[in-house]
Amino acid sequence: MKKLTAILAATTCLSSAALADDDRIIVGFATAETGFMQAYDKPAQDAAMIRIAEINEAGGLLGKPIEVVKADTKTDRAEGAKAGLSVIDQGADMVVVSCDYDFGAPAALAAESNGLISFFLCAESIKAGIQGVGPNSFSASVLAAVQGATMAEWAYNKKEARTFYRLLDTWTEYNKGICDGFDWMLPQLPEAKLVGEDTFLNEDASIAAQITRIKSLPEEPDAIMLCTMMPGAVSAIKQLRAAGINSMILNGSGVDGSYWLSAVPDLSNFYVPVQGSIYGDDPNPAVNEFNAKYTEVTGAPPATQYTYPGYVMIDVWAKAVERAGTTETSAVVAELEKMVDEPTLFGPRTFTSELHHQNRARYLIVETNNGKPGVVDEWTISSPIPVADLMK
Amino acid sequence: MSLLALSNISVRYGRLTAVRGVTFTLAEGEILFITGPNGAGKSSLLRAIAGVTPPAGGRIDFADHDITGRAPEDIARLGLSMVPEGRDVFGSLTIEENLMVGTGMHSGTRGWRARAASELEAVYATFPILKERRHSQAGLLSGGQQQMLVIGRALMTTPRLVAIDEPSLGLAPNITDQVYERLIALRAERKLTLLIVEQSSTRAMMVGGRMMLMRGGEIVLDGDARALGQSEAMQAAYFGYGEH
Amino acid sequence: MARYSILRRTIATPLILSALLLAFALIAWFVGSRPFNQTVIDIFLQVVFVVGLYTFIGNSGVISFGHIAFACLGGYVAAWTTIKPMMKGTAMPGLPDWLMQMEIPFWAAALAGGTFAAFWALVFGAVLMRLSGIAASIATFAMLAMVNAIYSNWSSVTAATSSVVGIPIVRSIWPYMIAAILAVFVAWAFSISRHGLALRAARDEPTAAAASGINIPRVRLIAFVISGAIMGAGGALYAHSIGLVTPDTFYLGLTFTTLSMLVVGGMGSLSGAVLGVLILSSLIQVLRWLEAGVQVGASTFALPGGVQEIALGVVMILILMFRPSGIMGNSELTGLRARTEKPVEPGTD
Amino acid sequence: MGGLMQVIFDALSLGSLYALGALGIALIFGVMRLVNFAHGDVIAFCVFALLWPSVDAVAIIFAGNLPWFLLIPFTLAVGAGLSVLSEVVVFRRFRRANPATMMIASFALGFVIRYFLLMLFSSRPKSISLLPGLSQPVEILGARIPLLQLITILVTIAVLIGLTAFLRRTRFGLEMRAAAENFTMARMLGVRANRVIMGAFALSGALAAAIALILGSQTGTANIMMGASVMLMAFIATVIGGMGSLAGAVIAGFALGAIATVMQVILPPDARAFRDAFVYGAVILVLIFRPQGLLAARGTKERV
Repeated sequence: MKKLTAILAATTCLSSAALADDDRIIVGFATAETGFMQAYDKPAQDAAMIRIAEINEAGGLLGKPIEVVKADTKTDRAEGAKAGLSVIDQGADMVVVSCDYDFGAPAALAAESNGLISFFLCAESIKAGIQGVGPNSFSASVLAAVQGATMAEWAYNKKEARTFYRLLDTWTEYNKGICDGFDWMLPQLPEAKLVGEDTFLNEDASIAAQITRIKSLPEEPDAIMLCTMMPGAVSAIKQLRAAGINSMILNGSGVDGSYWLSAVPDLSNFYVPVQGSIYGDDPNPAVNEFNAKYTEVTGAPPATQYTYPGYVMIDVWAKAVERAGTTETSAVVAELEKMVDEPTLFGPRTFTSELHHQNRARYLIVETNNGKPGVVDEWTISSPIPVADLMK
Repeated sequence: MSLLALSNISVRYGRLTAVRGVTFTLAEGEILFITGPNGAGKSSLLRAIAGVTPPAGGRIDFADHDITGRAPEDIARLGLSMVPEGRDVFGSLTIEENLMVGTGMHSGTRGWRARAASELEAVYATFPILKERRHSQAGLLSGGQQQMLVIGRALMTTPRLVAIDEPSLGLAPNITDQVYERLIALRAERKLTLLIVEQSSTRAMMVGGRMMLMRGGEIVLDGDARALGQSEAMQAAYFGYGEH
Repeated sequence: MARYSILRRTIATPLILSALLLAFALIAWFVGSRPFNQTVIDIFLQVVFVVGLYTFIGNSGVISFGHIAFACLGGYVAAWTTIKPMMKGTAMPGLPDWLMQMEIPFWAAALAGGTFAAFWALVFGAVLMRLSGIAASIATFAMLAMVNAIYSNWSSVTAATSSVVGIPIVRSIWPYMIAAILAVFVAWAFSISRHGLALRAARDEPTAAAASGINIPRVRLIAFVISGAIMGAGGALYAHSIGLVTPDTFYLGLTFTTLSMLVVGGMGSLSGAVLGVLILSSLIQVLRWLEAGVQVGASTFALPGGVQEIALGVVMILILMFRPSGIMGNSELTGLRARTEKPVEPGTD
Repeated sequence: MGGLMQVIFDALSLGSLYALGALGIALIFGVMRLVNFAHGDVIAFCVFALLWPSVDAVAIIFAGNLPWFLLIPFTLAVGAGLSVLSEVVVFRRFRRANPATMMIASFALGFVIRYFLLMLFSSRPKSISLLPGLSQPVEILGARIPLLQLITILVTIAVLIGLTAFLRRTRFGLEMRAAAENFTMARMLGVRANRVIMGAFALSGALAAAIALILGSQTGTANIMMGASVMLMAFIATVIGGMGSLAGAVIAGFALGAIATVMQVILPPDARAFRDAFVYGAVILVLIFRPQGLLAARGTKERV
């Protein structure tokens, strides 16, 4: 027992050293360094680190260097709460939490109750913000619903898709969010028709029964809105194509990346909305430069577009701090809420006192043709999705 | 020259001692009946010999090997075949499959298939009903037929010693006679040693040989079956007279 | 009279266990670090869960994979009754009006959660307790999977798979310690009650117990309901410890953690249940510190990430290898020396 | 007609996976009363054995590029090897332990395997193109089904026939069946316990590898949790089938596959999300009416 208290004392000493230091600004990362979420948190966190390094090189924030403290959530909610408390105890001025809303919320709630700003690395649920955590919480990404709405409107206008099929994986809120956006957009497209819908579960060993339902339609639908995520997405796509269904497949950003394409050889007619392109063909040359820098720092190019929100996050937060002239929570939140179409490397960002998230955003459309993904278009939905519809 | 030798064997289940300090030897070709009332420790003693319940103390030698604490399959492979009480047939296997399980221990030795086949014929000759139903599931047999099966199965392993727990249980008297005839014939043919547990001494007196009486986990009497069976000491010891 | 003597003979066990729990609370209070405080809260909650599980498994001998379902029921009761009505309206619009307006303190939510879980334990148990052995285990698992499937999809009442937030967070260790101690006393009281003794007799000698007139399904049902209530209250408190609930928090992961702690501690022993939690939790914590890095002299020593889980698995296997009946076996801490209830008898069939 | 055939094929192919899984669990349960929770992790391990350890998003294919006639034996050998290793290193020391202890030990072992994979490969699902030739649709009896689905069914039938022949016609099979029914009695007839148990583990591991190949080709993904859901269903199938009864396990596996498929077809869209709740409800009903399982193994004494 003596040993235990000794270790405890040691760790608490370590952390208290960082407390009450006025000559630096501390960003606390309560993210997953191990476990399932690590694969999602790490890239965005690396991107955030790149932005932090850039700011420090340019003389810091408010003339002070940004320092980083970390605590591992171990992809566990209870550990997440501890990690949040841990970085707060280490003096964090802003708390960065896990990419996923469910896993990030415990740490974000800890920040909220301590009156600190929390930023989700890349959560795409409206609850990752005012509606879920509280008035000081933000997300650096775009709502999942915007992705579904973007794909529907784009496919309708640019691909003349008229008949749609909706296939929802009920596993996560993210998946449901994509389909919610799709559901909101579809009635606004005059000739669009929903010819069928079905659900499955990400872990289902086979979606044969769902595929049979699609195949029993009198005519193959023009487009299938596939609201799912990894790892079930690959399985679903592979099975759809193996069954001989050649409709265009519309997706959320969750399936971005070329790392999995080998599983479905020669995949075609496949569309994904992304905030920036990892394929080296982004219309904005600055993005391609960022990709090069990321490769240099981490040893590998970004695997998916979910790397980017980490960069955006530090970018907008640092701007707000500069404008407020302080890291004090209410002042920074007020500055963030003033942002309207604030330009960032990955499209404009808007925060309001009603919504700390993007209910409208510019998306690049990536088409995969014969197994080769590439940017083919760009689309911004015609009107933002009303908050009331997002809260359904 | 003894085939089986037990010295000071005791068997315990938790705090309960079932067998205490049993010592005896059994010569090749001998026939030994162990009798005694329910709960005397007869079955526990057999289980200890067969290696199913390792003894808590003492030593067992069989065919010049120390088999104390050895695995049941090792003991069986030395030639000690055990027929436990309660007809443990493999219900979902056919009768012939049941009989063949035990021949596996000889697989690989020269001519084992032929020997197994002739053993099988011998068992069928003793129990024709088994041959008749050779391809039906053993679980469907009547109690008496199952008893024939387990005895036949034990003989299939060409053992040097067969230990049988209550062979007459559930058998019609004429079948019991056949079983004993076969066992005694085998004893004569290949010097098969027999260790038979029976609750009553009647059969022992008919067959003859050596008899021991167990009570309370100990051997209380040991001698010639016919002589002992008629003695008053036997009656008294069996029912525990004269202790109060 | 006999009852009184049992009480006197065994009261030492819950007292010693409570003292142990108090010691953990005092360490947390003395250290004062908030993350560590949260760790100790976790340990207390785990004690509640494992003791709840023990109340059923330990006394009946039937392995249940389903008890975490009751924690789930309790956790959502906390969400239904303590979140501010306005937030509830958006997250769970399908709640009935009286529930929508309700806003009760956390301890009342824990009681309500326990009651709600007990009610469903009674309903499920009435059907399931007729089963025994592995059929009962699988049936309890099916119950867990059903509850999970329903809570993961009933959007209007449980917000489906989405985290329900806004549950007032209680970060003081004392309520959790009190809950853990209460759970220990309830479990102890049940195990020395008439029903508890009958159930244990049925566990050890089912035929004899049935012959002597013990209605096994009924006493099992009683244990099921009591343990369900403990799990439900624990689930509600769990919700208050991190401020949110989701259905998958209360699924396979927690099921196996609690079962493992119980089996490692000793399935048939209340002391084992508590010690299993304390020992495994401490082990996890130490491994986490090692993983985060420990200053040894001038250099930092750190285990690579992921080693913690592997080491935990290996240690569990080793403990079970050398103590197949768990650390405590069937005995209890009584102050003088471990009291052995009845030795396990392998292979007497 | 085509529609009905399609549903039948869907049910059969899903049922095949469950049946293969249930067989793997029932084989081990039969000889040592162990409910092996590590089975699902053996499945995942077999898929990852085809990859080179790396935490990058892009999978580095290692053995996965072998031609099929080498790939299949390699994977089966990995499964059998890992399974036998787990017997020798871990389960052998639990022979006399009670079933709950063994179960938790198997769970702990699965935990170790899973986190070992996580350490080597990270948690990100990896893509792997296994036997890509199987991803084409074929026309059969008026139904257009993926070739792989057909192969899954055929492979399962072949495995079942092969296993039956092995169990019925070989000495080892005879010993294994005898041991599964009454382990002690079999030993008293000279059946070597360790050999039979290791044989059961090897077979069970090879079955896990077969599932791994099917799942890997079907989903194109290697994921550390990939065996879990099949394992759970297989476990349930084993119990419903009657613990220790191999035939029962297979029948129950197919029955579960059929129930899940039919539920997906007949439930209205709003209720489809609750499919699993209905499936598990059906499981409880079966257990209430047949607590010993559909085909209770004779002589299997309940010891849990």
